[in-house]
Amino acid sequence: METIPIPPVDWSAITPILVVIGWATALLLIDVFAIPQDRKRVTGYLAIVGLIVAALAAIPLWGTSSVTFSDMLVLDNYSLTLNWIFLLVGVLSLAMALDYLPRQEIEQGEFYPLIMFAVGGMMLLAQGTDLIVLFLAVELLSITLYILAGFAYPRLASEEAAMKYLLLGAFSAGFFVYGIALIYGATGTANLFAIGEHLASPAAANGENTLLLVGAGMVLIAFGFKVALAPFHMWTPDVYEGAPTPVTAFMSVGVKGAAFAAMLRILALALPTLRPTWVVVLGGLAILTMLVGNIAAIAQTNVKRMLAYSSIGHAGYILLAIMAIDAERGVQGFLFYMLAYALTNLGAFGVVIALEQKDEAAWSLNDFTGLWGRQPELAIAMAIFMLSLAGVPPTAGFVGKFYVFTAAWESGLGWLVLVGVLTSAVAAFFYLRVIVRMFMQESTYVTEATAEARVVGISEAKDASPLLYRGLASGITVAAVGAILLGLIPTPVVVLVERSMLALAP
Amino acid sequence: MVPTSYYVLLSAALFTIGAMGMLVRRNAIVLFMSVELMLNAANLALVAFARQQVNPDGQVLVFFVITVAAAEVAVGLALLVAIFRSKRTTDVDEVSTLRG
Amino acid sequence: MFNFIWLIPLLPLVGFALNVFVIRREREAGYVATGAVALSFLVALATFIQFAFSPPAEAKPPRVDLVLWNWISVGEFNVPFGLLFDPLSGVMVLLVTGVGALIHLYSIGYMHGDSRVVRYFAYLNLFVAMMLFLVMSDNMLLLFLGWEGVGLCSFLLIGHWFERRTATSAAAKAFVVNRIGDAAFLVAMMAIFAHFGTLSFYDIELADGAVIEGFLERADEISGLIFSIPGQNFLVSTGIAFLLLIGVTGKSAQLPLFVWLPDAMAGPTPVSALIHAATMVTAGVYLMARTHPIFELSAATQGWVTWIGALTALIAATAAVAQWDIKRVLAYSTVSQLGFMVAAAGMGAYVAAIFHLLTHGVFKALLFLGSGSVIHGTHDTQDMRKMGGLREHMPTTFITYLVGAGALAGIFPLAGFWSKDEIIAHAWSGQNFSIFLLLFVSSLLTAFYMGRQIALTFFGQQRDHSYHAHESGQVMTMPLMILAVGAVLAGAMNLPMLHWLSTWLEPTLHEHAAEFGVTQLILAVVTTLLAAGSGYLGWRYYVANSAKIKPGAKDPLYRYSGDIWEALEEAWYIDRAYEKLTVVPGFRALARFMAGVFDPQGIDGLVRGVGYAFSQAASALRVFQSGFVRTYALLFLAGVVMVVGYLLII
Amino acid sequence: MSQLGFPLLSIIVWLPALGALLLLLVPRTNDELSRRASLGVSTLTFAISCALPALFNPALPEAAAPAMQFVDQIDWIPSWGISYNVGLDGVSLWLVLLTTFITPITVLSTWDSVHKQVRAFQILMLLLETAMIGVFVAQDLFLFYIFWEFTLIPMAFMIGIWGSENRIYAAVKFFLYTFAGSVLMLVAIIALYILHRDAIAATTPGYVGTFDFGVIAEHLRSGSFVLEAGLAQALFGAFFLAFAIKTPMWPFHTWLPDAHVQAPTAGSVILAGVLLKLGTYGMIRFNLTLFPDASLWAAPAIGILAVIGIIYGAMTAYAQTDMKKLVAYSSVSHMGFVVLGIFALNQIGVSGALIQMINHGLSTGALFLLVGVIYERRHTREIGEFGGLWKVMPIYGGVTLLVVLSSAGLPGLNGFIGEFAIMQGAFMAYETGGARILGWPFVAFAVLGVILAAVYLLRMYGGAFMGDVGNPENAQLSDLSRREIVVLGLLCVPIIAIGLFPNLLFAPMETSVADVLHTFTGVVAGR
Repeated sequence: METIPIPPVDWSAITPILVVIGWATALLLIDVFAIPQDRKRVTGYLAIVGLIVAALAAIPLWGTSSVTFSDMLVLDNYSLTLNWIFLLVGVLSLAMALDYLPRQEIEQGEFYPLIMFAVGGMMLLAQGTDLIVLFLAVELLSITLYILAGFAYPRLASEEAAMKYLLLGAFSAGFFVYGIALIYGATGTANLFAIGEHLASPAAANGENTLLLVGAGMVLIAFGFKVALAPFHMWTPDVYEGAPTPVTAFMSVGVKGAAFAAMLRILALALPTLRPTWVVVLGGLAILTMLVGNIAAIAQTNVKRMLAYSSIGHAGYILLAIMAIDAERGVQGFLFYMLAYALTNLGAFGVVIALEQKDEAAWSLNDFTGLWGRQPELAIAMAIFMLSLAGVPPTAGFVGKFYVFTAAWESGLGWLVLVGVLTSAVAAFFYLRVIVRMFMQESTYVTEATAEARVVGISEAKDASPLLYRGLASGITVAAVGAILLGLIPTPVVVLVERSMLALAP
Repeated sequence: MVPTSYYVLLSAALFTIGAMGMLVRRNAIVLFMSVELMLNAANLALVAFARQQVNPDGQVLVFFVITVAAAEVAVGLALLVAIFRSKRTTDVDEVSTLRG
Repeated sequence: MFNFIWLIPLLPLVGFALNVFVIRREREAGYVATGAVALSFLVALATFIQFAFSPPAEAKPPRVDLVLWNWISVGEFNVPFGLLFDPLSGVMVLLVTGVGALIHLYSIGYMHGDSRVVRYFAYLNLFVAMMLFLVMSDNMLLLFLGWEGVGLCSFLLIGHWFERRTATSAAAKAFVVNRIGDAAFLVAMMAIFAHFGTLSFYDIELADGAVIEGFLERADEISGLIFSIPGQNFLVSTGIAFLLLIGVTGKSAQLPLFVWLPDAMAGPTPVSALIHAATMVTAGVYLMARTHPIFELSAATQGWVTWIGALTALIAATAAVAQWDIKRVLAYSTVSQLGFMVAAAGMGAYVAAIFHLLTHGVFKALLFLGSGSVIHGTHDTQDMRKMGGLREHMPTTFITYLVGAGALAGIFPLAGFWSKDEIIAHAWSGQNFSIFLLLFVSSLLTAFYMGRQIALTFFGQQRDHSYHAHESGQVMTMPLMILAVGAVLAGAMNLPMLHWLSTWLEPTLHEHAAEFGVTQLILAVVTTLLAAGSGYLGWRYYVANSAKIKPGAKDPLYRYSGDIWEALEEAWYIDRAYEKLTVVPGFRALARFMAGVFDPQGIDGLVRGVGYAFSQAASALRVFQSGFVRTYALLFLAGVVMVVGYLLII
Repeated sequence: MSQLGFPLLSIIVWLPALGALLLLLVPRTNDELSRRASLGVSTLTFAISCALPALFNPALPEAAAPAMQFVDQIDWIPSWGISYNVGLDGVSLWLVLLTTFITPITVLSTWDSVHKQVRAFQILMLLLETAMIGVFVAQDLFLFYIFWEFTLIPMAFMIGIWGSENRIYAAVKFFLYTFAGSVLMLVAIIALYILHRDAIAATTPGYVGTFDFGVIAEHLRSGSFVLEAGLAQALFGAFFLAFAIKTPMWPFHTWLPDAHVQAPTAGSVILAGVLLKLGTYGMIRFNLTLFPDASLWAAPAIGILAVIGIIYGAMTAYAQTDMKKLVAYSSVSHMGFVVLGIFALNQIGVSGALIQMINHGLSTGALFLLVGVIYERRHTREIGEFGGLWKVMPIYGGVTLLVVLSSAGLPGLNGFIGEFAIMQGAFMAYETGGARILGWPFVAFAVLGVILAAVYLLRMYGGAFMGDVGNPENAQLSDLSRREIVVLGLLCVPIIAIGLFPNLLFAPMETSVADVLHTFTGVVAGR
């Protein structure tokens, strides 16, 4: 009898993904059937537990390396480190959402499993080595995020954000698929390893590669859209502003990280021989991104929106690391920066969440005025995040930038480094402005409110002192402490990322 | 015999039409259709290439794309309904409070 | 005694410290201050006597050099904090401490009842200490410390009554004008170090046996060296000497920097006597004498020195003629006499310069103290038009003043006669007739204005009766009398034929005593006769016109001279020229422009412009963020076109 | 560990930071306690740091590389060659002492000048002290940069929170200007690291590189690491820009008047007293040591900027009516002297610059304290508002006079020593061949600064302290309190002592300065 050989499948390689996805699926059902409407927090806790379990499950895999599912998935230290980062992002986002959703009265049990699905998609992006898998992972991530972005129904801004994200996301998906098609047409495969081999062969070196180039360009554009590279960034400010803040926080670091992770793998595995070509393209985009992100943020008075632009700027810096993959420190720099950026940015959004009241978007700079007087801990944490984002020592952000710039310089991207440092000097302005508001200005309306509160006999005015729930507080604390520690004692993480090598061959 | 390049050119044309649709139309439904057109253009190219390469990968991908497109539209329509409830419009230009 | 010369400057310094930190009562302050300086004088005298009778043999030229500690030593730059006692220093030290002690004593009476006497005496002590550093330094740098230190004390003492705006601005003016000279001095020092590798005057042996070479003995190493300012070459020695000269014009109130000295009369009169007549202002002359080997290398500078001195002598003398303020007459007279000394130094007659410095120190101190006594006795009247007939009320002051005036006018046999005559004789034998003429005329004018002053102050009738004139107390008249004796006898130290001073200074100044022949004798007789005549003329004219002089009136001579007289009153408008013309207003306007416009708008404008440009760019970027999906898609597509286009092109 | 067997230097660096942590235990509202605790910590730091000159060995044999003492080195990020590496030589010795000396004085002044959020202020002050000392002792470029940048944060907060009306503008400007200047230095550090690593790795495979600039300098001198001239000049420029802005040199000075005028007294004191020296210290430590050829190349141009700064600062100071602004601009002038001395590139010039840094710290710090004294009493700093203060407040007038004279460079006081040595150095800055580096024309212009210093300082002193007490509001002002006398008296002691015994300071720095100039000896005629 003729047998169809099933390609060898190494399930262990995707244990963490399996845990996350499986747990999420189960949790969806449990949430619907077992958890009462007023106790949806429990779902959240369970989701956090799931993510932690997945993180623990990944530990034994450290150091192993395997390529499985017909070379479509890979497990290497690189993807493991990324998985941990994504899981950390998921946990922190969930912790923040646990406070946010009930306060905004938009708590639905599905929220938590959806985040888990998104995390699953992110992890898959980190592990995929086939364009098909990457496409699926991107869509898994995106579609959940479309839903999450519009989760604050009936708040119209949220729906608008979701709609914009969806339309433009689908638009970019079109380019993604078309790019895959062209690559497939040129090489006959969508597998990254195979594409790399194809390009490395002497035939390809001499031949006409236009089809492949255009296809690769489109794929990169699609990822550029996800990570918000200018000029594909236009959705970012609107969506970040409209989406529920924990979702924004999650998107700003998770999606970016995952898409960059995949981009790096594509460049490293499939396109290393074309580096001279894509360095020009990506270099141009990087310069544009750093300029647009950091300059546009200057004009923002809405902190959430400012953070959106800032995340565009940071995409530019991360891109430097991605482009520096021929240097040893490129991958490391990317991983380190991602972790530093994730902690910092999540923390910053955490503070925004803490200030946000029901139906009251406390995103204006004015809402931060005099925060030090009202909530000193929150203000100090925010100051740490802002300084870290600006890249001022001794914070994680500084070491991250240092890492990335060193890597970029090593791989000969000196001019980009110059643009990088200069724009980060520009960026310092708007980060500093938040600090100025918090520490150096007395808030007028708060004093009025407090006075009023005193008259009425309320101990604390509502604006003056928003409640800090345990989840949010711990999330912010973890982020702040992490941002400082990573700046002062980066060594353990440096060692970790130094060992997070990419598997370059099946 | 029709050369593969014809299919690819056709798909490119379809893709461009879809992309242009994104630029000029405002009705959300039409926008969804434009996106669908782009995706299907890609599908066409994929199928054509698969045929040329004698390799099923492309065709497999097409199935995934179709599925994903369906899922996207499903979410999209749900969103549209939500928006329509409050704004009574499907014109995306009307939904542009977020800007600057 | 040689090992104790550090006591000489230290004693006044201790007096200063005591007055600043410990003493709070007026009486103690005066005694402590006077005692400190008197003690210092005694130590100096003892040292001087020992030096005279058993000079240290080993050193050539004979000197005592005491290195107190290693002051600055950086790389090859080595300057000790060292004191020097040699013939030149010796006479200067005696003058400073001797006259200084008398003036301190006088001040006890003069400043009685002032609200800040303690501070006054502290400054006076500090001044003496600084002056002693100046004349006792064994190197340029320490000399400069004294040089600036006396400038500071001058500032403090001129501004002693700082409640008066005139005093404050006079003090600041004195300091700043001096600073200009000092800056040149600084550069000169640097040049000296750069070319000689040392700032010490003579070789100094340090405790560890190392020797710091002096530059004076090997000054001719730089002869012939040139430096160039684009288009012109100069001798290095000319450069250094010229810079030193600028320093001298500042400190010794010569053209063009003399303007501060008349204003400095805003300070208490004893201060004028000590600082602005007897000691500080003569520092420039001392400096030139000390560094004469440098000056001698540069004939050009010597010429400048002579001319500056002679012109200053004349201009100041003419100005002195037209003053009403009793102290201003003396101030201009001081400037004029300093001109004599400087001119002498320019002609190479260093002994004559120092001789005149010493005698002038005595009799001008006497005159100032006398005028102080007058001011004191007339209850702070300074305008001579309000005086008159004071000889009856203040006989001691009158007599001593007369002696001083005679000495200044150069009447035989008073001190001024000998010293001034020596300078004029030098000018005569120097074959430079114009210089001789300038100095000669100045000397006649000197006699004239002193005659005028005596007439206005002491003769005729008292013209203003708002005060009751009285003689000053003993503590004030005593110094007057001592100084008067000095003014009579001081000329003896360098009598023609004997040449004690010349001989004494010969090792330091390398100058042999001048011949004294028939020509000189005739010149001396002619000079003193003409001076006496001129003085008599001045006295006679103003006594005769005494009735016409009233407070606020014009001078009787005004009728004949008109505008010129006004020019004389204003010292030929030189001071006003600084105020009104280019330098000062231009500087102010430029500074205002820089601080008010250029800095905030220009430089900082650029800085803020960068920020502005970024915020404009940010606003521009907002336009693209229209909120419409199709705009976003369009930009997206534009990006695609660019990327794909690039990929297609390559 | 250092030659002592225990980490003396590290203790001095981190003690204030530890104190800042301890201050968190003090109740937020207990102002008195937090002031005292802060004073205690900073005084203790000063006391310990006094051991440094005592144990310092001034005559270490001239080695190929800068010979550091009290070195503490621990691996930090080994795979990068980054280590926590602190050490001290004659160049940094007195600057560290200046820092530890000025800080307690500043803390002492907060009793009079800081009235809100006292605890936070003290915490920032102590953190700032750690950062400043860190800059002076860091031997690792990475560590140096961290300390360097960190100084910005506490200072910006001090200006922004405790400053006067326009404080936010000033704080932001201060932060952004200096931050923007520093980022290029970061690039230069990275570039230097990679260039050096690649050069050494060519002969030693597997070399991870190092951020220890002592090692880099050593390799540069031994020739195993050669920088191409154009590259060296670019790197030199990147470092120099950062330092020039910090110093601040003309025309990068405009943040300074704003920062000073707005900052609280204590902030101004620490800013003028220590923070400005970071820039000039960096020039000596990095520009001269690492890029000798480029230094030689750039010296005349920098000399011109310095001289412009001297005159410009002085003239602008002259036209100010606000005393604090006047003093701020005088800093521009004085720091111009320091830079001039550094780029004389000879022993006397650089030593003079170093001592002038100390002098400026003491004198200008004292001047700001003095202005603060009167500001606390009258809440104005306009010269025109005052007059006759010397009569009303004799002690205050006397102390001010002393400090003013020190700032004006009166011989016998500290300011003169530095200015003279600097100008003497500039005068003699010639190459052996006779080619001029700076020379007398620079001195001819710089000396105008000496004249102008007297002009503008006396204008201030004459205007505010002399004259009659016209304004009745001034008639009843109380003279210095006992605490103020202590604060100012402490500053006056070194002002006089350095003027008379500058060799106490010169002697320990001799070998180290010679070492910095190691490459120039032979190039530059010392005569």
